[in-house]
Amino acid sequence: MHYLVLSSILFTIGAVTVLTRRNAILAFMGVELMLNSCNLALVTFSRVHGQLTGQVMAFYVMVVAAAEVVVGLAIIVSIYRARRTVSVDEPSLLKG
Amino acid sequence: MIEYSWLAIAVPLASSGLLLLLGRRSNAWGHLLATVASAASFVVGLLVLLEVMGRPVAERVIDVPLYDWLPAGDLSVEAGLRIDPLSLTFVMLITFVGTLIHVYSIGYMAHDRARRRFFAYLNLFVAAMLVLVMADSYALLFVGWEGVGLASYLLIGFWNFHTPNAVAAKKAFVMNRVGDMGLIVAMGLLFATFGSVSFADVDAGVAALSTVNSPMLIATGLMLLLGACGKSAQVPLQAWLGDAMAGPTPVSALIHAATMVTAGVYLIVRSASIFDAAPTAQLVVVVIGAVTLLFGAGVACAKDDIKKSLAGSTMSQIGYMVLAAGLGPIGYAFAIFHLVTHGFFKAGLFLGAGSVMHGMGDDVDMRRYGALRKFMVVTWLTFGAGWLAIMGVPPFAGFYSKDKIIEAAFVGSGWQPWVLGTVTLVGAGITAFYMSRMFFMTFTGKARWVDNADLLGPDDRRPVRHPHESPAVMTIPMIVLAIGAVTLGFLLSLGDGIVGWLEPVTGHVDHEAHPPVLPVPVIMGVSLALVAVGILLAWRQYGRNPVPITPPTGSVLTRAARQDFYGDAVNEAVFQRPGQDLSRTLVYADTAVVDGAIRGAAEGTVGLGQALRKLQNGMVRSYGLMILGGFVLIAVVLHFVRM
Amino acid sequence: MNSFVAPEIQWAALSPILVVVGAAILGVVVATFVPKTSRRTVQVFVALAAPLVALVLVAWRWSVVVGGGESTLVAGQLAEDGPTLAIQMVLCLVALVGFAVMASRLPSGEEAFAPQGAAAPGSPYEEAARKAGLEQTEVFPLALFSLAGMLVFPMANDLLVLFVALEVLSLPLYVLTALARRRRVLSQEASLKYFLLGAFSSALFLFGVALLYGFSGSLGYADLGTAAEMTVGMDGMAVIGFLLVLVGLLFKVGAVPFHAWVPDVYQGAPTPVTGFMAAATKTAAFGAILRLLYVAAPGFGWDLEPVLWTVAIASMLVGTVLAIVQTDIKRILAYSSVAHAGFALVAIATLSPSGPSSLIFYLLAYGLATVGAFAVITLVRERDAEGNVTGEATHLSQWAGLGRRHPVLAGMMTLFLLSFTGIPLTAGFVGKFVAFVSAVEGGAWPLVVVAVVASAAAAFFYVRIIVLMFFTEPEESERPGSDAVTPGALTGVALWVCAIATVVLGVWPTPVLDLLAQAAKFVV
Amino acid sequence: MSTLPWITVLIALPIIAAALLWFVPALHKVARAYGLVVSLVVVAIAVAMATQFDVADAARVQLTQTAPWIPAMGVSYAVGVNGLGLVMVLLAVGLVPVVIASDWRAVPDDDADPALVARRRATFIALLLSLTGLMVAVFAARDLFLFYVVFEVMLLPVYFLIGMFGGPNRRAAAVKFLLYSLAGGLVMLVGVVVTFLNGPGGEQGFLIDNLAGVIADPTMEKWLFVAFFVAFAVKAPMWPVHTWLPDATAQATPGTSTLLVGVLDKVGTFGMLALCLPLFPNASRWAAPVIVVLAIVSLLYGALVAIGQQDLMRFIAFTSVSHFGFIVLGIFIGSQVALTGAMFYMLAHGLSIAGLFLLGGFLTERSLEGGPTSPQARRIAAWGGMQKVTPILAGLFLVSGLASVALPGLSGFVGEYLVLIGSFPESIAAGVVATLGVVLAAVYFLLVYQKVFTGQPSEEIAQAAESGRITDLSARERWAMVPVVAAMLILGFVPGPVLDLLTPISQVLAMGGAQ
Repeated sequence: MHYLVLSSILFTIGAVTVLTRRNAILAFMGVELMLNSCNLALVTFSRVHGQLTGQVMAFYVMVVAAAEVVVGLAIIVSIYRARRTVSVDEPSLLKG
Repeated sequence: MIEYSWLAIAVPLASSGLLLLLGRRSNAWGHLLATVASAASFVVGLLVLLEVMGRPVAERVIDVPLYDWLPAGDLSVEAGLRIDPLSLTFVMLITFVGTLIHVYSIGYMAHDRARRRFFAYLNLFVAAMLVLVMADSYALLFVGWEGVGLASYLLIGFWNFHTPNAVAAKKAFVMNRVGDMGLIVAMGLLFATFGSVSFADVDAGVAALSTVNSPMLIATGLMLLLGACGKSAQVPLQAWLGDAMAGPTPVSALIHAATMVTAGVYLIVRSASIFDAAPTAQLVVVVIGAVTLLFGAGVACAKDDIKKSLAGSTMSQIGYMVLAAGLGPIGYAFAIFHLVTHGFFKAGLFLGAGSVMHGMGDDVDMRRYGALRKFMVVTWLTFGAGWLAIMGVPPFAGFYSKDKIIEAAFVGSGWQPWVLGTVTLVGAGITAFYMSRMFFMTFTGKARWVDNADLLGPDDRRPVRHPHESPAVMTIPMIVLAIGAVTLGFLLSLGDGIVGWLEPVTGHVDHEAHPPVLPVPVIMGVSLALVAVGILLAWRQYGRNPVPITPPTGSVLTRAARQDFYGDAVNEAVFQRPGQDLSRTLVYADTAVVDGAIRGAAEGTVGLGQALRKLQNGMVRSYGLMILGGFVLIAVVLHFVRM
Repeated sequence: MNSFVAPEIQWAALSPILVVVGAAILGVVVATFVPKTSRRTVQVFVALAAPLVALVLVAWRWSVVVGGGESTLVAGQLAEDGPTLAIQMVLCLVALVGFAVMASRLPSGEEAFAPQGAAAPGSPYEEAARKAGLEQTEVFPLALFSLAGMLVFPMANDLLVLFVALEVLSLPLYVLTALARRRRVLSQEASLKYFLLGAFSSALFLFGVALLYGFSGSLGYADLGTAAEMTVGMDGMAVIGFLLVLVGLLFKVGAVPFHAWVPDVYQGAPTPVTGFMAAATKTAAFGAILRLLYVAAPGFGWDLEPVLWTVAIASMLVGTVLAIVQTDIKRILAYSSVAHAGFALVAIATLSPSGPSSLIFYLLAYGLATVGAFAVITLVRERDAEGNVTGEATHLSQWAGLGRRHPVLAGMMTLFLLSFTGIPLTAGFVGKFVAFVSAVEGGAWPLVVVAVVASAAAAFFYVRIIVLMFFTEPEESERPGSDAVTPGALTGVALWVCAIATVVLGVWPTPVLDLLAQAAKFVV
Repeated sequence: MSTLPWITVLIALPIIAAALLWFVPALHKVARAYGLVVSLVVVAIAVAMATQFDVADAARVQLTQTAPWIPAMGVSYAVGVNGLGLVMVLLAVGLVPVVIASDWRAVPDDDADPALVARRRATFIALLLSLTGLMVAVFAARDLFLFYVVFEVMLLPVYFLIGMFGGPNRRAAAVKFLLYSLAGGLVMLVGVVVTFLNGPGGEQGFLIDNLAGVIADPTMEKWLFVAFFVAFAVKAPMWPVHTWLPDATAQATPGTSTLLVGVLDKVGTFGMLALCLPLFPNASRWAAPVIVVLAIVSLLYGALVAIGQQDLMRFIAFTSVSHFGFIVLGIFIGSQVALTGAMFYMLAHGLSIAGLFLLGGFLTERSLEGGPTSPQARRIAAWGGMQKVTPILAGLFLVSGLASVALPGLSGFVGEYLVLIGSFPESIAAGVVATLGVVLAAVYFLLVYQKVFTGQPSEEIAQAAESGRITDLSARERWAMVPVVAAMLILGFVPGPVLDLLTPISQVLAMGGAQ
């Protein structure tokens, strides 16, 4: 049960990170944190239910997360090339 | 022949349509065609008349069905003609006088480029007027009713390139419409009560009614009266008649003296059954008649415009007829009698006036006439005949018809006969005064004009005129009408005369059974005396003494009368102004409020959009917040929903 | 504990997906080995052939499956039934036209994508790349991968598969979004936003999955449903979990309040991608939502209806109101797609039995019109001083007078807009109509009233575009002059397909409706 | 009965012709002649169809055709006309050639490129023709869905007609028109759906006959009635949702306005007759008092506002608001006579409005101050004394005006008379108040006639008349008006044949219910 609490705390921290940090990379790390907190929860539950399904799921999540990192960093890098900044706020041309 | 009586309507209608369609092409012969058409319908009428006269009295009311006009289920109106002594009397009057005036107009309008159109309108009028009097149902009567209104509108505004004429025409039509509204309401009430608007059904329905003076009937009667007031220029809808004199004089003679304006009287007599069953309504009729009688007379005394003065007199004379019609069975016949004689002598007077204007360069101001006797003898004689006739000097026509009305006014009990009788007597006196005034100012005394500009001294306001008698084509009709003015009264009272002739419609009344409150000779004597007084007064002021070319200020009464007793002012203050303001307000409100409400909603939406745009600020983090917040919100809401 | 049993795999049922994935992989190989000269041609061929073949296969599966043959595959992880196949059909169709638009070039030979995605915008390297006529042919395999994900999405009968499919369809789109040839900075910004928010929402989704798993001890829909029905009392966790999963899907659909990314991304992304994304993603995501709601949710129904109502109403109103105040045509269509997400939800807000078929028809109508509309946008271009064709003229004022000069093109755009508006005799109207019918059947007439109000207001901004195209003189625009270029063969075909389909579905929808009527049954 | 699918032909022919014209550039040069010929052919067919109609049985829907359209949704293509439908169809198709002939110059040769002008002309005619087919369809629809579809689709050609060929503010006007009508229509859509779902369903679930009076729940019936009525009230237009009409007519070409007010707005009152009364008989009775009041308000309001108008076309529009007040009054007062009157009124008003708009158009075409659709040309105060310059124009305008103010002997009278007289048995108060409209009508029309046609023409106009720049009606213009004016007169004197078509229907409806 404590694991669940921990995972929710981690999830919240991750979410807050995404919502507060200007730096795209940090925001992205927040997402990763959220994903991993989910993994924790999954594993815990699979323990609770005494099955493997949850753990299998967790593996899948890791793989997907890895893929996400690849794409995400690529995008962030190309943006950095263009703007010399990885701030997610300025300058934001698309709005309204 | 009776079943062909519709020809009387069809012929002038066709010729009118033809003239309007052909346009200029028919300029050359248009007026002739129109005159012939009018004459033709006179002939038709005459033949029908003879045939009807040939019938026994009991069979003199004939309905000639024509075709299904408004087959609308519960209300199904047949277009049909009612041939009876009343309608035939009118047919004769309309077609005969009408034809004469057609002839007269040939001369009078000779120099007008649009003469053909004028005659087309005249024909249209004749046709419409015949529809009015020959209809066998209120619905069809209404067709003629508004038809003559249209003709009158067109003819008053015939010279509508002068804006005042156009305004006068519009005024006439609108005020008539007010009356017509009354007629429509009346028809609505009749349909609601009797489920039909044909004379036959209504008469039967009323006869079947047990109650006298039922509210419904009174209302109907009053509404009919309203219609009559509109058409016949009775108070309170009198204001248009004076302005209507803007039309060419023949029009004034035919429409606004002899025929159309008397349609109100016709309507009341035709609706006898309703009025007889609604005494209250009858009383109102009498009062209206009496008031108008004096009102018109007063106006006639004060006007210097010969035509407007005559218009006032017409109003007053119709007042007599309405009053008579209001008296019920004892009065109906006399009303029609006076209507016919008046048709002749008043038409004659108008034509005379027209002839005078013709000779005086279309000047209508009597203060600039005078001493015309020598210059236009025929006009003088015919006008004189009309003058004597309208005053009711024996043995002229007016004497027979008007005195009958005065006598009838004295019939009855209580205050009514005394008041009405007095009014009619006074009216007779005033009539004598203003007609003599007119006569003297025009034909006798010193000339208040010169035929040679050299004679004019400094600040001399006399106009230069070259008076001359009118051509034969104009004088002949005048002569014919004059003859009528002299003899008609006598002729129509030969035997049981017109009164007996009309009995199938007005019902038989034993006049001996209803003696006046005063002996007849007394009444006659008094009225003649008053007439004499009137003539003398007029002679003192306008015959012997010179007439000032500029009107004196005059008493309050005179000034009021010159202003038609402020009828226009009242209308303007009570209806026109408020109406215009209301309209203006609504126009504003329509855009500002009605449309504004919706525009406001639209702008509100846009405003909301602009506000929401702020949320879409391009910041990833706030978007993320939106997502998370949205989720939390929904979760919370759901939480409460579930509790 | 429990021993591992190898599931038997129904290859036939998977064939459409396999084809698309295979094509995608082939595309990658092609991009690497085929010489530059013929590379693009091959890619385009593969990219167009794959959905076509998939379409045929789906049709074949339909003939086999619908009417009795419904079944779950691969140990109940996937489901093959009417709604799934219908959705897949729509997807393949939309993908076909969408790819056609992606693949076609301007008369000048310019294509929609950056010559070198890696090159920084405005850098000499990019300039060189453009000079060298490089082309990013990887866009096609990317699109195909995304399509594969979409095809799996509605099939997913299990949260794990659902999650994987979600990511498979999303990741390529993030990349594609960044590859616009012009206005690259915008394109990259859009991509970043899309990616971050996408990742964020899929994290939420995943947490939901975790909770549901914790609740039911299984990832399968079936068990989920039964568990939901069994439980009494403490199912709060389940509801939250379900909500989170739903959020993840509604995000993809672009429903309020999870819509924020839509306008920015639609505007920034390369227009052909926007078209494909708008049409296909919505369809796939709705397919997933359908299964989730109709198979797993009934136990939660009485909890979820208020959620769906709220989201539907919010989407319709917010989307409409915001679209009214826009001046960029791509943004207008973006917000309108938000509103349409709401309209589509109306069909299933009450989980009425006729809901799925109505929704699917609606999606088909919307998808066709959307791809068509964005295709038109790719053709309306600015002209610089020398009259060379430059970027797309997306500001409304630049569309003034288009109808005068290009009646047919403007006519098509009008048709698509009318379909969006829901004017009768267009597919859009039938879609709205069936959606409303389903909603009223479920007793959701208040929802329908709101929908009606929204459509009335929405008409305003669609009509405004028509006004500009037909009733306004071009010189009334203050921006750089614009004109439409003649469509390339592929775009031309795509446009005509969309237009004709829109009309046919509007005038004679009977066959399609009959098909969908058969497809209402879900397999558990 | 008839073997030919008359109505389908009437619907399809003009639409196909329109498509042909739009897609075949060769035809563009002769667009107007082409349009005239087609529309005349349509008239001929319509007349031929009328001969097939069994007048004795006018209440029954005849010349019917039914084919499944979208069975899955219970929609069928079902057309057919009863007496009213027939009358309206004849009016609609009859006005089209008149409009084409009158709007001959609606598309000016302003553009340098003749091909472009030709195409615009072709577009104009094509829109008119397609509108013709749709108008026939809407009056002949026997399937609720079909009716709704046409009801909405019809907006588009009009929308383009206003937006492409109008005055300076045509865009706003067109959008306003479309949005108002769409909003109304969408409200109705909800009603359509709900009604259908309460109906028998099945493959012909949308047939109006199958839906008549199916709503059991009175509350729901009331709501549905309102949903339908709103749509029709916007269309009609009734106070307070009328404001789109004056704006539209102030901008549109006279021909467009004629079809808009003369025929399309009638769809509103037609819908009340053909849908509201049969589908929701009880709710109709329930709502009648309110609607009668609304109608009387529109009637007086329209007249009063008309008196204050500065713009000729806006003026005519407001007179129509007043006239629609009469029609709606007749429909809902609940008297069989008034109902007959209202139906006849729809026809008569179509004629008089055509006369007024088209002649008004002829007048403004003669303006020296601006184009025919420019506000300067349409300013009433800008005119005066035109009777002297253009007597025929003045005469015809007078006749049309008098027809519209219900002068006996002209078509307008029959309808108004029956409505008014018929109202009295039901409610004397309503009858009396409505009769006030008669007086106001005289005021507003004669006022405008006086301002425009009487008095002395201005210096410029007089000179222009001298130099022949302003002439009286040309042969084309005259011949365009002949049928209209002739119809006014004929219907005024012998309305019998038409009334025979309408009376049976009113008798059925007045009995309070469904066919």
